[in-house]
Amino acid sequence: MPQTPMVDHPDHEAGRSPSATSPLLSVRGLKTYFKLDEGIVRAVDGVSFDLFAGRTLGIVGESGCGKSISARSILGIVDRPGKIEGGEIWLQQESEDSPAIDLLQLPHEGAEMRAIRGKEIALVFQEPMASFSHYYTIGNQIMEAILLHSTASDAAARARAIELLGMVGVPNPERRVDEYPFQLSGGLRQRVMMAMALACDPRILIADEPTTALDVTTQAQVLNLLQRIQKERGLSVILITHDMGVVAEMADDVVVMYLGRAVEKGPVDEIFHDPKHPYTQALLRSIPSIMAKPRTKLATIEGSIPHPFARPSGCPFHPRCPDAIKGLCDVTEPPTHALRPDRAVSCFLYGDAS
Amino acid sequence: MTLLEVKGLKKYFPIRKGLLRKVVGHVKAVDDVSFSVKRGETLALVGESGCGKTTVSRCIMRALDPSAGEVNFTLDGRTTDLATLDGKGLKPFRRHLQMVFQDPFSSLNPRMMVGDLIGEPLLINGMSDAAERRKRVRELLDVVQLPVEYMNRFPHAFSGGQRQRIGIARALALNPSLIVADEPVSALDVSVQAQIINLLLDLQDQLGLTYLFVAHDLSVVKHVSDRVAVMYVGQLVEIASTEDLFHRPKHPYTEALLSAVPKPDPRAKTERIILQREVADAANPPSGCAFHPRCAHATDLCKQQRPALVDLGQGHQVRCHHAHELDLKGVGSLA
Amino acid sequence: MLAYIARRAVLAILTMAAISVFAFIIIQLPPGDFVDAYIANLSASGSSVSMEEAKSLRALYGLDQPIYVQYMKWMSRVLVGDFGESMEWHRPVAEVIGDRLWLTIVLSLSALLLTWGIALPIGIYSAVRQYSALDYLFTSISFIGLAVPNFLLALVIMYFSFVLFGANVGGLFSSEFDLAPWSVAKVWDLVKHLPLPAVILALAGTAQLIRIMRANLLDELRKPYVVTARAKGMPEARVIWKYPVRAALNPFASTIAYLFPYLVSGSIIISLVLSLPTVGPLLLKALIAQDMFLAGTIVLLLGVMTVIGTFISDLVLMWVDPRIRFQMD
Amino acid sequence: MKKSVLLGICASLLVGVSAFTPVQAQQPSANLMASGLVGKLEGPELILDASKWPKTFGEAPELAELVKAGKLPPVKDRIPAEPLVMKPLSEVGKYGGTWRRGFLGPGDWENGNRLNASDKLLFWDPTGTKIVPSVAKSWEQSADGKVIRVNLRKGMKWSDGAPFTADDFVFWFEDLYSNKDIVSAPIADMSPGGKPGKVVKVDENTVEFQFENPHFLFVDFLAGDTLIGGGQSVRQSQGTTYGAYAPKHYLKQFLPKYSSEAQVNEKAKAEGFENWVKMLHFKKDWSFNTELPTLGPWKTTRPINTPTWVLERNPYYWAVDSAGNQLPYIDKVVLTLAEDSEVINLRAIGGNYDMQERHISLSKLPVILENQQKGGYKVHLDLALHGSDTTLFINQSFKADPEVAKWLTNADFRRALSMGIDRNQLNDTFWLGIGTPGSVAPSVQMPQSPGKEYRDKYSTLDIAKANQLLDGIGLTKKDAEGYRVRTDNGERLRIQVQAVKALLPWPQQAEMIGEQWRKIGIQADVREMERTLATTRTRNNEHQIMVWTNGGTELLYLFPRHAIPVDPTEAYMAPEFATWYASNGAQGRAPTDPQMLKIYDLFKSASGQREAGDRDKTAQEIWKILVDQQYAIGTVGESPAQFGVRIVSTKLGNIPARACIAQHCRTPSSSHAETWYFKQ
Repeated sequence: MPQTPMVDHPDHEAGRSPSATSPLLSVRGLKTYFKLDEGIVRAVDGVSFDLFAGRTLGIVGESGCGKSISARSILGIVDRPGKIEGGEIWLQQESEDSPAIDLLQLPHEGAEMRAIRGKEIALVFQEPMASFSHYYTIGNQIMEAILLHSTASDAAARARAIELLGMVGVPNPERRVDEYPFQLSGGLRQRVMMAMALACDPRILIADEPTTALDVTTQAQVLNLLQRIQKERGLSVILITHDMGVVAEMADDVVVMYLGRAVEKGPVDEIFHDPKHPYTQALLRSIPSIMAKPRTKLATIEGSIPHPFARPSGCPFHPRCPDAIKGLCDVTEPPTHALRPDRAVSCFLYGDAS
Repeated sequence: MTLLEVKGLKKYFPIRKGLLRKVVGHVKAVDDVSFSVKRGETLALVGESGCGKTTVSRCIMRALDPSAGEVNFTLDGRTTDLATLDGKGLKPFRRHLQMVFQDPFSSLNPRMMVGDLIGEPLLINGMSDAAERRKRVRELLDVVQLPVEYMNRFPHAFSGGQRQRIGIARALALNPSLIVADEPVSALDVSVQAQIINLLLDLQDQLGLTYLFVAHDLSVVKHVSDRVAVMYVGQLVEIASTEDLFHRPKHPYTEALLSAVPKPDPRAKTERIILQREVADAANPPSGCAFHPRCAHATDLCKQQRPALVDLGQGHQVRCHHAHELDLKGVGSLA
Repeated sequence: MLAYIARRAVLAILTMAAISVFAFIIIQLPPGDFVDAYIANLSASGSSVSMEEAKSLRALYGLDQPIYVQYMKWMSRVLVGDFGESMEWHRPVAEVIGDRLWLTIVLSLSALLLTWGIALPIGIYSAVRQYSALDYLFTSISFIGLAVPNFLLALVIMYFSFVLFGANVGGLFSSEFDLAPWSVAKVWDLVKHLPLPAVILALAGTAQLIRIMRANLLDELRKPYVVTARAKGMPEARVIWKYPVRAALNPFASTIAYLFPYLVSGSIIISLVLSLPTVGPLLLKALIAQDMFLAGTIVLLLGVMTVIGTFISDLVLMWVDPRIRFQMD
Repeated sequence: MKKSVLLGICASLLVGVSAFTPVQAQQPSANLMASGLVGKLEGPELILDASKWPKTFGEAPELAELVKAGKLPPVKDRIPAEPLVMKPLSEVGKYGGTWRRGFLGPGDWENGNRLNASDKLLFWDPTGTKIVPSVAKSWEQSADGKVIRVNLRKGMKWSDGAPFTADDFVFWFEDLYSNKDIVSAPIADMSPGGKPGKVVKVDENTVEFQFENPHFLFVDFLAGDTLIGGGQSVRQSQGTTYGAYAPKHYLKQFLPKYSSEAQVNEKAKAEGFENWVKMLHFKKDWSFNTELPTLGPWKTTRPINTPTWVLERNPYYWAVDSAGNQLPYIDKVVLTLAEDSEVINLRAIGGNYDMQERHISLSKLPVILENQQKGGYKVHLDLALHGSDTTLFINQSFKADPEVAKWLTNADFRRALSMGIDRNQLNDTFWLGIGTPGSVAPSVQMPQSPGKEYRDKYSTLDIAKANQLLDGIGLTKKDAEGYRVRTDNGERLRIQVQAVKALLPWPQQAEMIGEQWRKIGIQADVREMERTLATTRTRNNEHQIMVWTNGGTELLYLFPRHAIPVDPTEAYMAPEFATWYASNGAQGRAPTDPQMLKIYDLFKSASGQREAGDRDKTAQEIWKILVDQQYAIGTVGESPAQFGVRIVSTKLGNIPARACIAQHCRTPSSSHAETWYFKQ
């Protein structure tokens, strides 16, 4: 099993005083490949990161970088023909004394894994419209998770569903519980989605582009809600987004991904104010800013994201990288270089190679 | 010099009910919208989904027939109300009004090569000489910074950014005066989005284009537009120069909108204004100011009386009873 | 909702009225009339009708009257539930069709149930286990099923059952029960004869249905709500059955409109080949013989069944799809 | 899917492609002729000498039981004092059994009618050449030909036991035939020279048909399948009211004359009929009304408009075998509905029928033969007596295209077309080599045959001669592809051939003929049509050439319509002339062609010729003109294509080796199915 060198042991001293010394969830060298007729797509190719209790880990990157697949890999719900080909996903047990378990060692469809899904780790993701079935009331779909993971009666589950809806700020939860998803606005749907994810009081919430389809004012509401709930329940959150603004506002730690690889990670402030990887630097420069002077041009990154089948050799970013070293970057994949225990970058410009 | 003037534009969609499908009401998708666009400038039309901004652009393009109002288009010194023209009367104006879509390829024939796609509007408008057409297509590809070899490729071979460039080339083929760009970069990745924004800015400088830029992303709008019009539930609530609107908003909705945009800087700890409740229903808008149920500053007056669009000077118009009294926060400037 | 149903009902009635006119016009369209067809039939089979006979036959059947008079006469009877008399069968049309109608329905229904019973599980399996060996097998079988016209299949099966077993496949009854009044033994005889035609009828539909179900389900399986359901920790089987299968079945509600006329007509070609006493061949013969009232009534019946089917399919859709239920008005 | 396509596939599937390829087809032809499939024309012999009649009578066991139970009079009281006595073909048979047969539904009523055709006054012997008594004991014709006396059998009874007498004839004539509500116009059969005849009762058992003009053909008419002579089963069913007698004791209750119009109409309403006329049409139809008294060997007990048409023995049937056993031997005939004739073929091959000749397709012969053993049947090929199964009727009254009309009415043009046909190729391909190539003239076995040379005249392949004729009439110019061109505009001369897929695959045959005509530079455009459309077109005089059979023409006077244009219902040779002839010149158009006029004259004169021999000579004259003029081009005939492939269960006895296949023989009735029996 390939090991990534980034953080060799989960116990470390964090920069921004993590609430716990050992990570709640530790992903190591995760590889998820899609074997298609056209070739193998290495959607996630050796990604490692840690999620600490009560904190928010932001995973950012453009389309096709593998951030969503990483999230699904954690839950073990990657669609065919995708398959986790390697890595470890260590989940700290509820009781501190019990050893952490490697989720990838559990049978995918086994009861243990299913008990973790929804109960321990919940998922909220984009397209709140499509993320619900139209054929069942939202109450039904929330209660389902409750009934699945507890011995609650139908009535109790329903009461819990109403309570959850109230908690996420859905007005008239007693009435709404019997409505269908299409009867709700986008913002409400995302709240309901949140209620559903929180139904079993999970420790970890994976929010996959939770606000992408929403308008800004609604996005603001939902992000606020997410922050509130996290605070109230001490949730750990993995926030997956392409929106650097959202990451800046929400995340404590950030992983930047590009074509299936984590190119840089570190505390949010450092990522934004001291980016190391040329991709992170360029990405930040190219973001249009509401604070910009009107009609100012943006810095750009040359070229476009390669097609997943035409993944460049060496460092996948090298064709677009202004600092690419000929004969090195286009040949060899750069190793992950740990600058500090909580700060790493995959680039030949740093570490031994430089 | 005004190129486009929209006056009192309305678009109502009937709501039918019952056995005989009687019209029992209207969705006022666009309700009395007026603005003008000067030649060579960019006016951004912003607002959240369902606010009517796309309906406005469709009415201008006459993909929809306005229920009322004028769409005055000035060409060679002569002003014509497009809203009154029929299909035949519109035809000479079509080439002067072009559209750039979110994804131009979803509406284009995947079996046509790029050269033919770009050349199609030329052919339709009478450029029958194939060699001449190819020459023009080359020029256009050059303008949008695409290699000329791409002419002989099929659309599916292109990335999102390249497709958008092809869409822009197609729109430019007939030297239009006005380009209505409907969310032209919202489907693109950040790194590519910047390229297209820059391209649009460059083209405007080079070709003297006029843009009506329909978008929801205020950051993008800040980069491209000269003036910004904000819509809420079918109405214009504020229109001003970009600088004024972003830094000195006069409408509480604009203020909320600006504050809600996440800033890509973990140190910029601005206070978000969280609007309560939902966007009003255009089929059943609230009395008075449509925004009042969500407005922190709303008074009884706001509930009863619909505010008019008033000019605060320098073309800064706002639809708020309390525009003069309120001290609203805009976004800070980058240092 | 009531207004919606009422509106649909009124539309349905108007459509039926229009169908009655069209049905009558359609059967009048071919050149000649019943007597012409009758004479042609006889002269080809070595008998003759003289001019005098032809003339009196026309008068007897009222074929010498203008079309609109014939239509009005027919409609005035149809409205009181009398569909006229079949010229060829010399029996009330209702009776002639009635004889065959329920057999047709029994046959079509068993074929349908068989189709669904075979196709849906296979379609679901194929979609869930896409690109598995069995999926490939089912896919190739269903492509063959789609490509081979089912009447040909019927012929081949008939031929082989004759060559191999000397069995005669046609018909729905053994000859000793053809004449017999209804009895348990006769029903049992029917039950014994039913499977083969039902299977043949079902096969082509099965192939198609497998493809549709597979495609529908594949679409649904990719939808985010499936991921949501999985993320809740539901067992895979329950995820599939509760969510995507439910959604993939939904489009079938709209096929009810097409099934209804099929239920009463059966498959004409298969029925001909297998000599099944269903309504389909009756229509064909009535059209060839230009047996006006019989053909008209069957065409009308098919039209009405389509209208009713559409109406019911709307109601079913309304029932199964909450979106439609809530967006009707 | 078009039905024809389906049938085509079905046929080729069953028969294998071999049946259609000439090379292999030739082989069976020789074998078949030698294999004894075509036998000798034979059948039961009528014993007319009363002294040889049996004195005691037997009856079916089931009837004997009824007699015992007192429900039926004894057999001697049921049989007339002067029965029809038949010596069965091989042996005296045994009673019992059900004859299984297939039919196609109520449109296929002739299927049953033909089993019951002995209810005609006179009939033909099994060879189809000699008139013999049937319902009538005997007949006499006056020297002037104006009176025909028919003697009935003393003590003969209807199927319900009521006496059958001269009153039933008068009733038919006065109350049915002469009633304008029922029969709108008098028929030619009863009106020689346009003057209506009448029916007169001489005594209980004697009837006279009296005419103002000589009507020497009337006896032939009574024996033929004509409106007057056809018999009750066929002529009083399906809405028509002909024949010569009707059961007065039963039918009078439905006529206004015997009560009142109001009363019968009320009765009609009560039974669900619109009016009394419609009720009567139903009540007198033996195939629908099981109560109707009839004279045939079997009577309907389950009507034709149900999935099984069932006929059961007539307990009062008036014929006995030479041992005195009342006929028929077979208890029951069950006709089972098949949705399609293909199914009938399949079932026959499967041995599901005891005797089936109707709807059996010649093209399936190889499969039929192959399965003889398995199906437990024997195959007989009965050759027809008419000249041409596939006949090209050339419309002599065509006028829509004057140029085409000019050629269609040119005798040399027609002769050339005829000589341009390779009949052997057609025979090998479509008749499996079993038919006989030739002209339209009937088989030389028939008394009206003009002789063998007229079977061949202008009717054998002679490309050189044909081209010579065409050149001779001025069709000398040809286009680039070698087709002759029109003389008016120089474009290719195109002759439309209209063909219907009915008795034989006529469209395919026409295509082959069209191919053959290439060699003589004639372009034929074959138009395959739906049957009704084709007949409508011919009635409107729109066709140029129509392909149809000339079946029925073996006795010209009885069924002339397929030989000469006299009946507008089927006048492919000249619709306008037929209308003219049938309306006595009131409508239509008179021919100017002297040969055609001569045919009409000859045809009309026959009725006035006393001697049958003279009438036959007249017919021969007509045939000679027809062959010489080639108004209709014959191809292949004297074949088993229609009703001639007979599949008979090996269990049946007294089966003739060959049966008469002809219109007047009412196939298979002249073979007297009532003498057939189940051996086990």
